[in-house]
Amino acid sequence: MIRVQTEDFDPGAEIEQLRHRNKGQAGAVVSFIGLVRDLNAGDTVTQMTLEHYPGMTEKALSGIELEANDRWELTASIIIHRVGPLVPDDNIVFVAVASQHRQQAFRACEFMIDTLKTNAPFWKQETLPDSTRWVEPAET
Amino acid sequence: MIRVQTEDFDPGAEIEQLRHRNKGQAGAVVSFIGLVRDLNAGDTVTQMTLEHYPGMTEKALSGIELEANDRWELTASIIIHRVGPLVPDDNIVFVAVASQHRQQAFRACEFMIDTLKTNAPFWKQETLPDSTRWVEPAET
Amino acid sequence: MIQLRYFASLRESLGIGDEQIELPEDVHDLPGLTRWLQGRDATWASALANKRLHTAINQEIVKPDATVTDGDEIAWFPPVTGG
Amino acid sequence: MIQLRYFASLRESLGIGDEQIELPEDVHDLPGLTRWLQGRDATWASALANKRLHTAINQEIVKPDATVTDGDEIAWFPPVTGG
Repeated sequence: MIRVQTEDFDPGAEIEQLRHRNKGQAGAVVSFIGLVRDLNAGDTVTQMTLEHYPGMTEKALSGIELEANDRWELTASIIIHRVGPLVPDDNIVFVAVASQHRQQAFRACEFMIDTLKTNAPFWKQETLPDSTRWVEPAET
Repeated sequence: MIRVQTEDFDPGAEIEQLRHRNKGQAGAVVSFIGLVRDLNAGDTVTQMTLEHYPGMTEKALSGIELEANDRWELTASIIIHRVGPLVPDDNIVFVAVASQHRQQAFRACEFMIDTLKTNAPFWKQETLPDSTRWVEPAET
Repeated sequence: MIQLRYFASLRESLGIGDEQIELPEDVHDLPGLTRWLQGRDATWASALANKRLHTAINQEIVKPDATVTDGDEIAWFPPVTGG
Repeated sequence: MIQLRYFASLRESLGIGDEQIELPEDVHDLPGLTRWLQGRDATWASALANKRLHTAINQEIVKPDATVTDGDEIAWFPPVTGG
């Protein structure tokens, strides 16, 4: 399941739904939440705006989810990504998977967020106290 | 933070507390939930009982958390493990970490659950339709 | 007609997010289309000269020498930074 | 006095979870204590002969040849299966 939305999401509620989609089958649920940090490259960030490419975004996220489900045995998975204006400590992205085995769950969840970060058409613009700037891809 | 308890836990509430412990600093929260499966080694499991070694359990979990915080830069971490009788789909264990960097969060979270599974004094007894048996360590 | 889209810092540089144009007669591929757009003025010439730009046709990432066909949706954008 | 603890399948085999005993006079290490307990009867001899058992002294996992001292808490248990 994938969602792109301006409104916030509730990780607890999403995990609850995910684990009940295949009741009794999943032994492991791994989730990742990406948050807006109040500092980036040494500068105070007061706001962040997420731009995306409507249409292509949904295709890219669906493709990532499909590939993860091909590569690992998952009983359920979800990607949620917010767009629009956000402030520090806000949720940006949520990726969660359920699997019979924890190694598969960890691998799949990390694959999904890693691939999203390099392949999905989102762009972050940071508002600093005196200016705005587009975020450059992280070296990680 | 570590907790050993018979009562259930709420992953959403735990994640909420974890992420606010260092507001604005963490860019990534990774969590793992271990659940009771309704099938193990091909047999239907109707109930599971978790035995532990009170005192040593808390020492072991604190040691695991401390080592993870030594090895990775975490802004917060938590381990919760349930004991006593459980049924399929129940939560067994919760491990979550917050970090500035997602790779560190994934590595630390997986290290903590892997180490817990091999080093913390918990034992699972499964109730099958006609018998009970002690779970053998997984080969994984 | 082809649909053109520009995102993020490129959109800001160009001052436009999307437009529809007739496919120019002598344009058959992405390098040709990019050169044609760069012919508009110095701003376009400079903005589209950025070697780090990615391109999608019909919402799929494509190689720099991809073919362009009437009816296509073509997008240029800087490296993505989501997640 | 020493405190002895047995867990999980071992506890079930022995029919006892914990006990306090005087440290036997000629026992100074874990192998000695284990042999002394195995001397109780065939059930103890067999249950403690399991090579897969782990041992903790004062709630820390120890090597099979660890020293035993008066006042210690000594635990035997099968491989752990939590998480």
